[in-house]
Amino acid sequence: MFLKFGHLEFDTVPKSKLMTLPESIDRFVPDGSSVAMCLCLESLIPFAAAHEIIRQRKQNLTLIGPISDILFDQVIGAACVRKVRAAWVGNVITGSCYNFRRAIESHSLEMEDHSNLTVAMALRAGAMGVPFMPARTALGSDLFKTNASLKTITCPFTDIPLTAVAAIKPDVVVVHVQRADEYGSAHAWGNLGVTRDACLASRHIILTAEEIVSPDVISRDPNRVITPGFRVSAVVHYPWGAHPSPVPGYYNRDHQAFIDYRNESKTPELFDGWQKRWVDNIQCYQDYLIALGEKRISELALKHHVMSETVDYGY
Amino acid sequence: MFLKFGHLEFDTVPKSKLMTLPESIDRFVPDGSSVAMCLCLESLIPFAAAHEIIRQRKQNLTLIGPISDILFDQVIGAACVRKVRAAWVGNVITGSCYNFRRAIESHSLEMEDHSNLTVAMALRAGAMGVPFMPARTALGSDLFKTNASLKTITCPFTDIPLTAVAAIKPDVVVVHVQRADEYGSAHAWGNLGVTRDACLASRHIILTAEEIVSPDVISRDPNRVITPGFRVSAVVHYPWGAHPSPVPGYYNRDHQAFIDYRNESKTPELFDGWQKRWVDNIQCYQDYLIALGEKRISELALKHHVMSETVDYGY
Amino acid sequence: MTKHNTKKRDWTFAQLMVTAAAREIADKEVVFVGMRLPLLGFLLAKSTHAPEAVGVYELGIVRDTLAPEPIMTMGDLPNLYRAQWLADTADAMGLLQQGGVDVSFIGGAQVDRFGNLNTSYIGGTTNVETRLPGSGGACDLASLANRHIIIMSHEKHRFVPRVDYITSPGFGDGDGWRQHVGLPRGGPSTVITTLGILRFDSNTREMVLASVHPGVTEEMVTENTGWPLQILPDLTQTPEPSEEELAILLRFDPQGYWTGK
Amino acid sequence: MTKHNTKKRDWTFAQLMVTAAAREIADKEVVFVGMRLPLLGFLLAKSTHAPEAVGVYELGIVRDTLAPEPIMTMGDLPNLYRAQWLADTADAMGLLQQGGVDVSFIGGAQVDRFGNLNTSYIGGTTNVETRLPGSGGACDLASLANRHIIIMSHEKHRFVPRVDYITSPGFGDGDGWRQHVGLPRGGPSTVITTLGILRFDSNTREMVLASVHPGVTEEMVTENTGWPLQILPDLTQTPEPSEEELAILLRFDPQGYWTGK
Repeated sequence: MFLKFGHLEFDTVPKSKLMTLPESIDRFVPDGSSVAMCLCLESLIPFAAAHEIIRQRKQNLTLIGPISDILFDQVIGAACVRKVRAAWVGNVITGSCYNFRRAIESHSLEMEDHSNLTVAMALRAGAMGVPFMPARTALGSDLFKTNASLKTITCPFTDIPLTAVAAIKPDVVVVHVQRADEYGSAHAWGNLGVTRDACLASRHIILTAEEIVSPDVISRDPNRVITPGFRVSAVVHYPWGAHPSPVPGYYNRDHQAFIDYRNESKTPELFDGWQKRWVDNIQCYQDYLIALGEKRISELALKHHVMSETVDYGY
Repeated sequence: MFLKFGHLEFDTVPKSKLMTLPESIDRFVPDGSSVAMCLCLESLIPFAAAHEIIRQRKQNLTLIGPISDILFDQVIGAACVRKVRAAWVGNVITGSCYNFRRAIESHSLEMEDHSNLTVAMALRAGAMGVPFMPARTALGSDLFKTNASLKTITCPFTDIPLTAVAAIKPDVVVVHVQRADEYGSAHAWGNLGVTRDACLASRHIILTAEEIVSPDVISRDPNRVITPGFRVSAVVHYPWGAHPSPVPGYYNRDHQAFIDYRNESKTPELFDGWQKRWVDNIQCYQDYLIALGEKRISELALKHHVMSETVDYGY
Repeated sequence: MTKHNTKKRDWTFAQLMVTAAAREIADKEVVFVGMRLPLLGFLLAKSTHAPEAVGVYELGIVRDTLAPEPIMTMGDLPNLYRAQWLADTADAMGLLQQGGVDVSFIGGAQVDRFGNLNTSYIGGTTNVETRLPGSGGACDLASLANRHIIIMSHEKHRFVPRVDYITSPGFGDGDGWRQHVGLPRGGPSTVITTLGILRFDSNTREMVLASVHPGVTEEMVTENTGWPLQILPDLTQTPEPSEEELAILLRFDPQGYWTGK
Repeated sequence: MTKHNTKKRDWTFAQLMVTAAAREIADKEVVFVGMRLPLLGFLLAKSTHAPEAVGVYELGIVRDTLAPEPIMTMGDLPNLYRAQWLADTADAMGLLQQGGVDVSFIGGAQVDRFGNLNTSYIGGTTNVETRLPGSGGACDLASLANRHIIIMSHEKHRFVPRVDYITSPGFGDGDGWRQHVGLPRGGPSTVITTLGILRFDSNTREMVLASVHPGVTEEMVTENTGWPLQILPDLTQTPEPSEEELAILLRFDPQGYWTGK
């Protein structure tokens, strides 16, 4: 990459961060890590990366996120998880998730109960570099009983009671985006949830991307960039890496897969079968696409396109 | 506007918020208001709106912003201001501003001394609906002596000392954007400073826009929208409304105007002449463009265009 | 779902509940939209008497038009199409925390006489009988909206004198509790169940039966409630969904996934 | 500017100061870039020994390439061109507050022996002699960067035993003060003036003269300093800007607005 300034040219070759999914998880998600995922809530959920975490049989992870749809349940079912810090763990369109239920009811999983707002504020506190953030939610609730990251305080200006939410600073955040360059700059669009805060709050950032594009495409629209590229640790090319959750601009939500998962995770034995079929038998995105099948892929593809108007960053 | 859903059509006609600049200032900036402006720091500064505030001879305003470049100095010089809550009041490329100096040195202006970060966090606290936000800046500084919105507190989790920054909730925020529709939805791009937080924190929002566009242009890219349109009170079409500050996509910074202003505001008499020429003699943007002159306008126009890549919000 | 002693009817109780939810929304209100039946209620209200209602979703979505296709979750792509604003959860929920949300909807697994909701731990936290998914945004909606509406199945083990765990605060132990704990505003205004509609006494803050659904008797409600339920003197019958409402609902839930039999 | 007893030279003291500032930046460092001379110093460093330095600007800009044209302010449009990130001030400054910024630069109107800076009130707050513009981001940079560098004119009325008002905290009243007041890290590492370069004693945290600019004597510095200035035993002479550095600087400041005579 050349930096041009008038007649001067400086040859700086930034290091590519492009790597395989197994390499990214191996390097940046050691056993015992705290991992933030599922940060857009119902869309752009990094299922492919979570499945790689399962394949590598990571141990003693702490999972962080607002709601996780079925992703946390899968990682819990594979016995990778020691603790969950979340507002909701379930299947958005069917209700409870069974691995999570079994783990909590058998006391084999530690739970820190948040609300969506307290997760958002905890990550925002981490992003902003402050140890806590005051909130007006949850007062009088029992979240305080099962979440040591919440305390009541008194406002120094107004004397009203407030909830103090301790900062969360994950070891690593895993984010699925629409397009990234190999140096870690990426565009994401749609409902972003707590993604931007979580990226700023985390020590490492792993991006999985539908497409790897030229740095030119990204840098022509820096307002769309999800987080500063210099803070990103790994970029992985992984089309359909958020299936069955939806990816704006790429594919719709696969509702049937969520319904199927409910049935296929009702018992530990059923879940083992699900894991073998959808996780352990998959080595790369090509395998996954074959398992999905062409018919399903074409059914989920966008039928209507709505293109944004361009903007000018000229001078 | 028709909302289409399958075969059903619902005829809802949202109310247009388009109005003239004088009407918007008359209705939403009564005497005594607290007004946030200059929220992108050095760009997109709403000079036209500030000049209308001067023409209407508003009284006892409180001005809020991080740095204001020369805008606050102009409104102070016109005797509209009782108090300033800001981190920096000056002329970015020449240094001190004279009306501000004179007002403070003669004790005719109340000052609340912030840093850029405390202004940003105060507005973010307002945006998030909490009475304060903790920060790690300014400890040991004398900002605490001249800013009652700052207090030291102890972190309830870590016991470390922190700066508590009280929320700022302006009565009205004035924002210049690139394009808006008549219902209050608008696109802004470039360095956004504290604009988004300030919009969410304020009771009323006045938008001045380089262009008024069809709602279709805005709604095809909802991630680019600066703040939810339903919270906007007024939309004003005012091309070149941020001159001499730069507007990404529209015009460059007019450095000479800032240098000229330094010279033309050195004494109250000189400032009177400046105000007569550039504010009181101007009734509309057409007047202003004539005063600027074609040569200057073409010099400031963009010479290089850099267009963003489109994204798809389809389904 | 509770078994009903029903005569022949051309609507489901889920449809009736959605219709009742829609009627709780006034035009131009800002509605914090949850999942499932509440989402349908919002869409129905916007399609009928509240076309200018604005929806805020915790995913970071604000929209004031209908999605162009039926959606199953808030994050379905049609729900992003021509949204008024796509942003961060902390900012969208900032609108809620500020007091900018008029009304929100919450589902519940267990509720008590003061409208406190449990969607976390049945049996309590030490002897967990059933772990439920948790708060999600429910605790925030119950804490911070100007009023919130509860939608749930009316069964005796769900309508208990005191919830095992307060996930989403109602009126705590009665009048004055919310102020005492520091909640800035709000509280439950309505409980829409499979059997009837309940509101809260403005003095005691206790739940009171306000209407029963067609085919449901007062006794069916009291038998399915775990405490001696107060009943409004002018108890009414919940209006049935109109044909127009049912037609509109069918467009939002064409497979009957949420509102079918 | 202080009058210098100079021999003929082909550079200005402003150019020398910018060159010295650039040399304080190591490659790959994250630099919080201020206005004027510091901005030029960052651009010069990126063009020479620190091509992978990353710039963070309080306007909400992160960039790791040079702007394609000379800029007078951080908000000039060429500074947005192909930025790595454009975002909110609170987020960009969040990087700073987290401890993610290695080095920042601050200008000052008045400094004291412990590196505290005043850019607000000369004469104090009750009897204001001169009101200066204020902190801007300076207080934050001085509070939160891992180290910060002060650039200012060396005059006796500016180098005072104790500043009239601490806008941007240095080492307060000496060693341990920053920890005591709760500042998380940092402190001034270097003061680059029109006469020389000063650093801070690691025990006392007092300013110490480390080098004098070509043509400047030790006495000229002590005479222009308002307290008995400590001097390093191995006092050196500040290196002159090289021809390459001057050529590069000319591209960034072609009119000599900031670095001309």
